[in-house]
Amino acid sequence: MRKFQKSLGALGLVAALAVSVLAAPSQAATNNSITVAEVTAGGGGVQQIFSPWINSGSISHHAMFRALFKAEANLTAVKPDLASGYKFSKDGKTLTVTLKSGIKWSDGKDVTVDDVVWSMNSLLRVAKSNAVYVNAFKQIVGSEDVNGTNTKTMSGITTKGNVITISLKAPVNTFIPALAQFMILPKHVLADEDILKLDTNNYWKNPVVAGPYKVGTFSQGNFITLVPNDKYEGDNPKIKEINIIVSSNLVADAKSGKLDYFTTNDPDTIRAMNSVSTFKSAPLDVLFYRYLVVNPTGPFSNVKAREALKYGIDWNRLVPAIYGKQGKVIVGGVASGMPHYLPSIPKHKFDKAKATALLKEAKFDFSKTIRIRTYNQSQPAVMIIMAAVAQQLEDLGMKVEFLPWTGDATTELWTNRNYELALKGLSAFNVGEWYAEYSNPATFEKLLGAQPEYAALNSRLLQATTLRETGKILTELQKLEQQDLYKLPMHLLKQVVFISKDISGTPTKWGNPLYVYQNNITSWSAN
Amino acid sequence: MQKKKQDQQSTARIFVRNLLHNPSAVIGLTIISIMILCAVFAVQIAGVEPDYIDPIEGRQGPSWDHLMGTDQLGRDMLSRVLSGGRQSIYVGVIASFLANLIGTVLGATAGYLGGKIDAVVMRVSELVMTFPQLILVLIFVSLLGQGINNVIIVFALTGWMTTFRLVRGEFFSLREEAFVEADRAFGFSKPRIIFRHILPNTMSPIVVAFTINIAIFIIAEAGLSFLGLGVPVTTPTWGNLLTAAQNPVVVDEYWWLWVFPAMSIAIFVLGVNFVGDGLRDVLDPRHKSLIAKNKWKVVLVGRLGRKK
Amino acid sequence: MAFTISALIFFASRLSPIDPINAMVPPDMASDSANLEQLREELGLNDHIILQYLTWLKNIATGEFGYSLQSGQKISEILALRMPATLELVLSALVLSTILALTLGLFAGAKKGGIADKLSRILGVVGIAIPDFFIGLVLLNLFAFRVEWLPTGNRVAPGQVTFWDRFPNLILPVATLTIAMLAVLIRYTRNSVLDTLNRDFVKTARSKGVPEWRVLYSHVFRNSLGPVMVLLAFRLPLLVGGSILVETVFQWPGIGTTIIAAVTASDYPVIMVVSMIIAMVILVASFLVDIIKSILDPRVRLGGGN
Amino acid sequence: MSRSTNKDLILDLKSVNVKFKVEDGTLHILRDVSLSIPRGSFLCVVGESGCGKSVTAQAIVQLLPDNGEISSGDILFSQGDQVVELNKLEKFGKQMRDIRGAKIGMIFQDTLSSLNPAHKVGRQVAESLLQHFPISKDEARTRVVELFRKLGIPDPERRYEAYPHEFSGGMRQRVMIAIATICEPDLVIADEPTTALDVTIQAQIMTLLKDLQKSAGKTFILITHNMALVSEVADHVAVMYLGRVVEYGTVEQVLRDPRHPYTKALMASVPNLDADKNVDLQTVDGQTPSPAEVTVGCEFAGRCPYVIAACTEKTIQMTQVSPGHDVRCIRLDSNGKLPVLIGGASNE
Repeated sequence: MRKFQKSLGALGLVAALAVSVLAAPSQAATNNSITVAEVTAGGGGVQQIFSPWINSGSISHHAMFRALFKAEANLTAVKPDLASGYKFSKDGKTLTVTLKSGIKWSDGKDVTVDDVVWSMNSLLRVAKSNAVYVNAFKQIVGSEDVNGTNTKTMSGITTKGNVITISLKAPVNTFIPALAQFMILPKHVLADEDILKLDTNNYWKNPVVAGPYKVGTFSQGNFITLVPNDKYEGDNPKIKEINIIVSSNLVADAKSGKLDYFTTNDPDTIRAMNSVSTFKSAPLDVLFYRYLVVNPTGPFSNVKAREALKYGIDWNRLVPAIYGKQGKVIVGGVASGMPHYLPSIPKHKFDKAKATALLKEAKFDFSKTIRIRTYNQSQPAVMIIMAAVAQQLEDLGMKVEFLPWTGDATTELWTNRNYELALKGLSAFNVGEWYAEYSNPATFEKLLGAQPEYAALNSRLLQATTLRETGKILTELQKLEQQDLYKLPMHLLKQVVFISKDISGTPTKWGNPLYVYQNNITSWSAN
Repeated sequence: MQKKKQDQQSTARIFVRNLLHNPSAVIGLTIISIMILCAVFAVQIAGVEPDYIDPIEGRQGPSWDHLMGTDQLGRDMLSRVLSGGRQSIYVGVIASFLANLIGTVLGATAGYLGGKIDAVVMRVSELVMTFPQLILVLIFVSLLGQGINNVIIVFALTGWMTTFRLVRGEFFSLREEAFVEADRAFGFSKPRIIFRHILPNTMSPIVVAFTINIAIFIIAEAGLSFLGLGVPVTTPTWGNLLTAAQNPVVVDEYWWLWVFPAMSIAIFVLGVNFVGDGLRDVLDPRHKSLIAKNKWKVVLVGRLGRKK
Repeated sequence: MAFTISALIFFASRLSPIDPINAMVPPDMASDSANLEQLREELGLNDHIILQYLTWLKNIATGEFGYSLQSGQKISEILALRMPATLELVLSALVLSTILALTLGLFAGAKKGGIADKLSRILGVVGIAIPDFFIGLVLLNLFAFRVEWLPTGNRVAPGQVTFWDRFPNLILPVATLTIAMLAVLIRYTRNSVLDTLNRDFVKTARSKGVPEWRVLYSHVFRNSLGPVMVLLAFRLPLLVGGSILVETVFQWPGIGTTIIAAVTASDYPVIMVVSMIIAMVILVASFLVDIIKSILDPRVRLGGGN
Repeated sequence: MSRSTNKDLILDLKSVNVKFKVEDGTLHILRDVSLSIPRGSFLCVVGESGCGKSVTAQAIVQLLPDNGEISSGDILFSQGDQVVELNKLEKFGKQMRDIRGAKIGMIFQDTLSSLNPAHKVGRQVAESLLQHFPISKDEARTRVVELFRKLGIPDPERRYEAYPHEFSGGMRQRVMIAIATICEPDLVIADEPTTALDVTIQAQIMTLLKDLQKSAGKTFILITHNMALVSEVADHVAVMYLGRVVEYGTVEQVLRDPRHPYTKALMASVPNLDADKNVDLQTVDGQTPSPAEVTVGCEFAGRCPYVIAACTEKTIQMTQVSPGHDVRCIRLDSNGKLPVLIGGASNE
């Protein structure tokens, strides 16, 4: 469901989807204090609290913001949060949500249905937001009337007392999980601001929030300290101070006791953390895909040439060499071991002769330079694995040029399209998102042209209500994908949570750290 | 004509002899020759291709099997460091050559013609010179994009000023000399006077600037590549090997991945600088142990120079 | 001069094939295409290019630097945030390296072949051969990782309030930058001192029976300072540009890391403003050089010469 | 030739040898230079550029360049009743420094470069005074201003605050003289003090120096290549050629009755001592050999019209031709005269 183009780039920054919760050792023992560092493009310290409407999931979002619902660790099941409950009509097209009463913003004002309605309408007015919400909210009746140039509101959202009624054009089975990631912002603070540029508003320096924590100290470029929000209606959080920093060296900071919590997928960091006895770790099976977008014009226009990539590169050796057990080689959007996996799809297998034969069959043009591209500021591990891929393609007789893009990768990927193979990452809610990419008019369709087959299947998948139906559609999608090979899947990548053994009260099951879910942050304590 | 040739030959012979008698030039040339040989025969010396992947041997420290250890993919660092010299030296030499070309042409023109042209070029050179070089390079890279040729072009465009100033200075003093006056009297064309007659007399500073620029560009390539903006990573240059050090874990635990490439740069640049110092001594007697000579002149010869 | 530079900077950046709107809002993050058009209008990107240039000039002159494409932040805000960090780093290194270079250079020049002379010659030769970020990496490895005496990077950690709290963070980056600057500076000072020592007035001073330390301090030092100060003034643009590599190694939230981020993301408004400011500082620096010269050398002060 | 230490001698150089280390070896700049300078006398050291006259001056006060050293010989300086061996003192030691400036004053040739451009001239003169006497800055100032006035520097109070570049060459030389004499030294060594000045100023400065010597009873050593000056001011003359003193005597002895072929040539090259006061000693035939060339015997042999084989066989000693008049030549007969040349090869 979510595009993570930007965060893949950000991932590169030092070992970092490093939401590092840490505590100065002296303080941790006495004050029960922790800190959160957010990843910033450009390096060097914490720049701001990012709008959760662009990406949610950092510790600061967990601690400060609230949605109507709170997701479980699997991100699909939800529990009440700002809302006490919800109900779908029989046809799945009308949703009624009841807001809890008595919840207050950190400035003392009540959280009302107006905040919810204003937030949902405003999402369609900002310039930049996450497609998860846009895609869901575009299914609301009247959404097409709302944009940054007018002041209209969606006719499909009505309120009566504490009840909000949302009318959908068609059923959307991910609507509730999407709402669980959509943070409600205070209308009374933001209504008069420039909504188009909400993500750079001064609000983020000291936001009025409804969650258990609020901003205590904001030392821009350095760190943010969160302190308990005394207007929070739930239990007082046990940790009295959360410091958010950007760690310049996770392992060293962890070793020296300056760091209590972080998550990463950098293989060298994970390897080095093995020797840090004061930390426990939890590897997470998250849907983080790495794959190559193959430009279907040019040398790889023939599907046989694309197929050759499955055999000409020794994926089963490269991926473990770099990522060890963290990386899992995949052949499609549905990995082995996942429900609805189609075992009949042939596995990647290094077979240079077969690759050469396929290339010959495809009358591959060896005279053209194969341009391999990746995001700038990619992780060191990504650069290494892609350099190796480039090397193996050269061994097949191709001329290869591997470079990170300067400038915005999304523009390069979908608008400029000056590449043959481009590395992409996708952190997905569910496998549906992997397939939804094929028929996204803003992205793949620009590269591939209209994809009605994928579009039809994706729309059916979105509305599917039974497991059987879902399975059937996924099988069809997997077959279709193998037929076209527009994406060459490389591997899934586990995220690892590292947490100091001094911290207790943490969840038994961690969720994807790129999303907000119930991680019991109020019951964490440090000793 | 014949005589001229002989003269040139004997000048060349004297130059080589002097160079070989200059200790710093000899040390420098030795270092450079050894490193170039190592770069050329990298595979033979290391016994393995720089790109050979062997995941089982990955992340190993220096040992008898791998004198400089291995990287994450099990590639032999010795082989990579030695062959990394090829492209680094190539970039340094070609960029320095181009920068010198630009500097020489501009310097000769500005120095000979003087006046407005000179003032404009001088201004530009001042500006480019004071602008922090790395930032200038970064701006150019962001405009031109990455790639080995772009790096060379960028270096040439941002590094011509030293040569320019030296050549311009020489031209200023040479253009009033008798032989140039004679040329003018003969009615030779300006380009002919500039490039055929005066230029050969300014070769010493050009040669010295050439070597110094090589050193500067090799270091600049390392910095640029370290930032991930230099030569494409698929080409193993010393700078590209250093990108490994962007990962703090590598800085901490796999020191051999960045110490050896950096040492190679330092040693090679040291060699180039030694040669540069040596060349300066040999080509320009005025610089030769400036202090001792000057004192001796002041003390003993006094106004001897005026007498002649 | 300033206008030429500004025009160059502006139009060069417009050669870029990247649509600023796309860079600000990736297509798959756009809520609505109408919103993007609105943004384009608000940012004045639909105006004629000459008008855009004039607007930009006017804005720059009034301190309104526009927005970063990458983060959407106001550039003036970014500068206000990053500039002090860079100033702190570069100024400390500048002052420290100057003091060290002058002291060492003075002793080196005064006693040729002495310890100070040998040390400074080695520093001068080796120092310029070693890339400065490598010095940083070595210091980092030794002092932050091996013995864990000093922090691995960043400027201010939580709980650090006063300057002295965060002083340890400053040590390694300043040390790196100082060592890197020292090589050239020391060579320069040493040569300048040697030149001055050769001048006749030193002999005059000695002929008065003035002790050697006084000769050095009162006569040689002051007259050696000129060229060194000029060199230093030309380093002033560093105060704006930061030391990119050192800031990168130590995760220093300064202008250097900002430029890197801007360049890797083709964030033209930021690149333009920073280059523009550097160009201005260069112009100021050349004025400053004249002023310094006149302070150190009374001949210039009186506008005469002889 | 007298070599005994004499109380009447203020300075006695005994076989002083000075060597310079240069890149390609060692240069023997001064060879067995012996000079005895009576207290209160005015000695001129003359010779072509490069003959070692300036080195002699620098050797006396131990201000040779770093690569030069006194390899042998003694420099005896009598201070009241005491005789100090200057060459045995530490170069920058206290004893040597107490003599420099206070007992021996130095005047240099290039006044612009010899004055510190960054300091006010008054301060530069006072520095010497403050170094050697325990007086206050104000007192020093008064005395400097007083001396300035005495030396004919107009408006001395205002000039005290001026910088060297604001002075004319002649005024700067007066400042140099002030530096050299402010501490009332017994001996003043002036190294080509007037070379850079024009003729009228030269005369003024020379008169000033001569007056100083007469009135204060100081000893002066004037190093010059201008023969015209010699006759005006000197009472003793030493002629140097390539590191050796070739002739020494009173001004009458040497100028009116030169014995050494080189001195003769020098005198001949000055057609009329009074006609042109600004004639340099540059018209002697032939080139001065480089001090790097090792020669045996007489250094002038190569240019000498009286040369015979014996001239280049062994080192030539000084011989006395009349009391106080020494010449280094073996071609002199028992009367101390040179033989008459046949064939007119001579300049005579």
